[in-house]
Amino acid sequence: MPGALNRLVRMVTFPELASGLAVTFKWFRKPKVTEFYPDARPVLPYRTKGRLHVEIETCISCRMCEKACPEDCIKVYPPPKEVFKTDKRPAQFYISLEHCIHCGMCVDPCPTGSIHHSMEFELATYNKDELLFNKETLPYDLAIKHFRQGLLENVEQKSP
Amino acid sequence: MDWNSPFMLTVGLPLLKIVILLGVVAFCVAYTVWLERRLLGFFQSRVGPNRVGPAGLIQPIADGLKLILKEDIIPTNARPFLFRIAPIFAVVPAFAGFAIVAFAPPAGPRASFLISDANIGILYLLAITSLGVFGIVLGGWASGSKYPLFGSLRSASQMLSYEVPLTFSVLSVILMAGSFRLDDIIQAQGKLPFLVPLILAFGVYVISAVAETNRAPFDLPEAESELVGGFHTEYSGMRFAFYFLAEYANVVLVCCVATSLFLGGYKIPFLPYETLLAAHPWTVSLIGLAVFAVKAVAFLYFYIWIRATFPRYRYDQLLKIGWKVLLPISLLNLLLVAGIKLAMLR
Amino acid sequence: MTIGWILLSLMIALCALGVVLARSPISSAISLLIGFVGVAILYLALKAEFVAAVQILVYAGGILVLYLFGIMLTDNEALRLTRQTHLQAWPVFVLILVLFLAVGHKLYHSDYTPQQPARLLMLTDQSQVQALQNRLAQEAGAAQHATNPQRVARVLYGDYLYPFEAASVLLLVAVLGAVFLAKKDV
Amino acid sequence: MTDLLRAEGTAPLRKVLETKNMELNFGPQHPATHGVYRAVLTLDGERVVGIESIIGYLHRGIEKWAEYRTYPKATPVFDRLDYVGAILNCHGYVGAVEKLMKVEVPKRAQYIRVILDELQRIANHLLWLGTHALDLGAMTVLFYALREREVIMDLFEAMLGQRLLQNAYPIGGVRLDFPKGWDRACRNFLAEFPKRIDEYETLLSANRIWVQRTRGVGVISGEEAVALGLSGPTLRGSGVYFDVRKAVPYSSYEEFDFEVPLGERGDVYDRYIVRVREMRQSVRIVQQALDGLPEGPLMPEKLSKIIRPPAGEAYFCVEGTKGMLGFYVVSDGTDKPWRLHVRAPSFVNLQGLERMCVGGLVADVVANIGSLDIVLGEVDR
Repeated sequence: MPGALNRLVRMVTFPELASGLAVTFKWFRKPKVTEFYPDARPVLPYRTKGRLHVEIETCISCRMCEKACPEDCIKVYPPPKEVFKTDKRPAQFYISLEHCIHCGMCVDPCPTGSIHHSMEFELATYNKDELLFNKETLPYDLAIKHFRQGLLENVEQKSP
Repeated sequence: MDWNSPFMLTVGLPLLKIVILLGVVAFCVAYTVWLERRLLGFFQSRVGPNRVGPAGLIQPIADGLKLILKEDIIPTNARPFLFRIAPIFAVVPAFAGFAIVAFAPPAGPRASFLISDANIGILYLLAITSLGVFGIVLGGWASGSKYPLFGSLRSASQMLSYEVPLTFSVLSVILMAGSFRLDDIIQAQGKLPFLVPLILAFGVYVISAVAETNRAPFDLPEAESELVGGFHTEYSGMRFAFYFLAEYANVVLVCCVATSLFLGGYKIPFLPYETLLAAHPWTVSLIGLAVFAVKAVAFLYFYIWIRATFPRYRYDQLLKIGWKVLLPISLLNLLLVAGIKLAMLR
Repeated sequence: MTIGWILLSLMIALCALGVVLARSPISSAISLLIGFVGVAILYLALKAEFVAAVQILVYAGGILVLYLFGIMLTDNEALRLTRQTHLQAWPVFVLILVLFLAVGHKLYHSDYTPQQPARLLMLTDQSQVQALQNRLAQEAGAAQHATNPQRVARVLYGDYLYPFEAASVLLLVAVLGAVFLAKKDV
Repeated sequence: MTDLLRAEGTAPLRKVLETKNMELNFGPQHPATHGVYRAVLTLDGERVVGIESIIGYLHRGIEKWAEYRTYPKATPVFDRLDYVGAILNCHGYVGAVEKLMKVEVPKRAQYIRVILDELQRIANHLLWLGTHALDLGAMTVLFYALREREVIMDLFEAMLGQRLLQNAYPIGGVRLDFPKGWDRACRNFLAEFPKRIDEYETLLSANRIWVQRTRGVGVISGEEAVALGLSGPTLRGSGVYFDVRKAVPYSSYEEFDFEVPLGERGDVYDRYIVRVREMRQSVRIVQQALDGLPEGPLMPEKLSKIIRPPAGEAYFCVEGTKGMLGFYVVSDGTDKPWRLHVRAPSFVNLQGLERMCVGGLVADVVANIGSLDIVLGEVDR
């Protein structure tokens, strides 16, 4: 009988609905988690796979990245044979960000570490042509590379 | 201009009041939407709309502008005439209901804060709001599509079911106050808001009002996860905005009515309004208006809080609650109140 | 006022015709709705606010929605194709005309006093009207401040308590019958 | 009506007044079908009398696509099967190739895989919980769940560089070790998360509306569930003790102490509560894996750069987020799979939908689809 009475009291007084309301009210008072993205820049971890950067100066035209790419978005043109003996830098290097899936599989096999992801993530353009990068237009920032390679493993992440 | 001329008294002044009230209500409705979105955001650990204007305050205007500029689509299968006029059926009763709400104590014989001091006030309100269902039913049917049809069928049965307990809970208030006039009801709560003696009726009123205005957890007619948009699935642009306006006007109306019926309206308990009113009519009037607004917003906050917390009932469960739980409770409550009233009369 | 009354009556009559003559059942229903609202306005004009509100609340807000409910669930194409006028129409028309004339005659010859329209509308018997008027004269002082709903209540729960209760029992029976019919397995 | 009556002649009145069933097109653009799933419902009023699933709107030919790619190149595409449980898909495929090549994954890599797998499971269940609750009208839970999922996404981004489609594991092991500070961030999350689950349970499990909406809805018995080939929480909700992690332990799962939550009645509520409890168990597993993380290499030492498994076939299944996620790979000795087939749990679980929905109401269809936790990327492949 006390059980039934208890059930009746619970049925009439809505304790579980009240505790639900308490939960929502708790978060009503707490600070919000929304990030104000365009105003406040996100702090990205160093391993973020953003836009691909290629250091043309150190590239040796081995085409490992081209072979590893599952989406075939990289195309490397080695220089002519006679030039290649002295200067291994590619004659032309294309990356189509239209197809790139940011999987990072081109970064692993690169023997010189010339290709790597940057932390740039705002890749939207008004024109599809702008997504095809060649040797001249490929963005490259040596500072980022050094930053990433030198500091990658011993900088503490922001704690989520 | 002669404010005492017969023309001004019978036509001019009421017309002016109506225009002002419509403007104020439309403004309140727009900002109810804003308030709801902001508060929902806060409840959900996010911030809500905050990009347009400071704290997103211009958001309702931006939304309204967008809706006005949108293309007005009439589906092929729709019945064009009904499809066009159905939103009007929804909006008119929602706004007409405000005619009898007393927002503040009158500052003077011709400066009352209500449009019509009808002696059937609350009955008029019930009658008018019961017409709101037509906009939904006709709109859903005229869309010529299955989801809106389902939405309007659900809505019709829901509104019919919940009108009964709602009316009964309001009746108990009428019994307590002994009048249909909203102002009399507010006067009767000078010492104690009806919330205290009529807590049962208040509970029934809150639940059925939430159901009557199709809001969560009873928002089945427009349950977006089942019926996409319910009765207004096929509507776009201005006609959709009309439905939107009607829904939120109903919400505001319910808040105002709850404030008047249960929370004491513009009264603060034990504050002798009458004597103060004679001394400083406008000050007291405006204070009364502020008190009313605070109470209404508090009720609105609760409304939104409920929406932020609870899941949605299923259609059949909803009807079951309406008929099998709320109706007996409200009847019982009515009997109780009638008995107490009778005992007091003896 | 008279012009307004004529316009209103015309509107109600037109709506009533629309209810019977419209091809689509939805049009009928909407005519009915407008007719109901018109009648309610008529009541308001006769200072019977309570009846007006109840007219809207019960007929327009409740019963008509149920009609719509039924109409929406039926196959409208099939309804549109079926013949909706019958041979019975003419005798019925004659019958209605006779009834209309009779009622009109009665109304025309009764001495209608506009002071107490709400109560008199419910009465047809001349002696009753007389009795009521006599009593009203006695109660005039008390009733001066009574509102319309209170007066209706006094009639309904005073003079006509037993018919009223009988009607409610009848309604209860009807409700039970409807439930019995609607339930599939009793 | 009279013509109708006349035309029927002597037919009984009931025949004339017969009601018609209504066909309702549910999806593919419907907010509650979780993607481009389409169901044609046959309705008697609001009661469902028939349901026909129509799938294929998201068919991308992933299996065939993989057959045209070398083994490593095919890895990222399986992230796109079940895009909310990408790491587990990756694990399934990579595991199948490893089994084919008979490669032993280093212990530390196995543990790291377990940690990431279970975090992914939590992330998936959170998204499922949020959307399922949203389907049933509790919108706030969605935002709370996404808030917690965001933390896991940040953990993934710090570890793998991507949030949703991480391309987590290369064949053989894992690419990189945890970055500095990851361990602590993860532990912070694990300490906080059970309290958040309690909040969800306060909002849902205890709530009478939620219970009324889900109890006794979409009931499927254990026998039927097994007969239909259901798996994962959908099966366990019916009280059948089957979990690939326990039945065929892979990636060192036998070394962790965890329970397999079971339902009793096989209704929507049980499937819900099983998933919620599974999140708690996943927290336990991750905690144990973090505590007992062995030292050692991340990739096997002798793994040729060009992956060319011997001719043969292998079937490897993991306990995916939706159920038993199996990869069947046939190799002809070249560097591309000759045939690849995915046993997609979402697809198989969808078979149970008809059994659950018929006899219920339209609103229950939504609850049932939600309780199955289907992802159309995996159903259509």
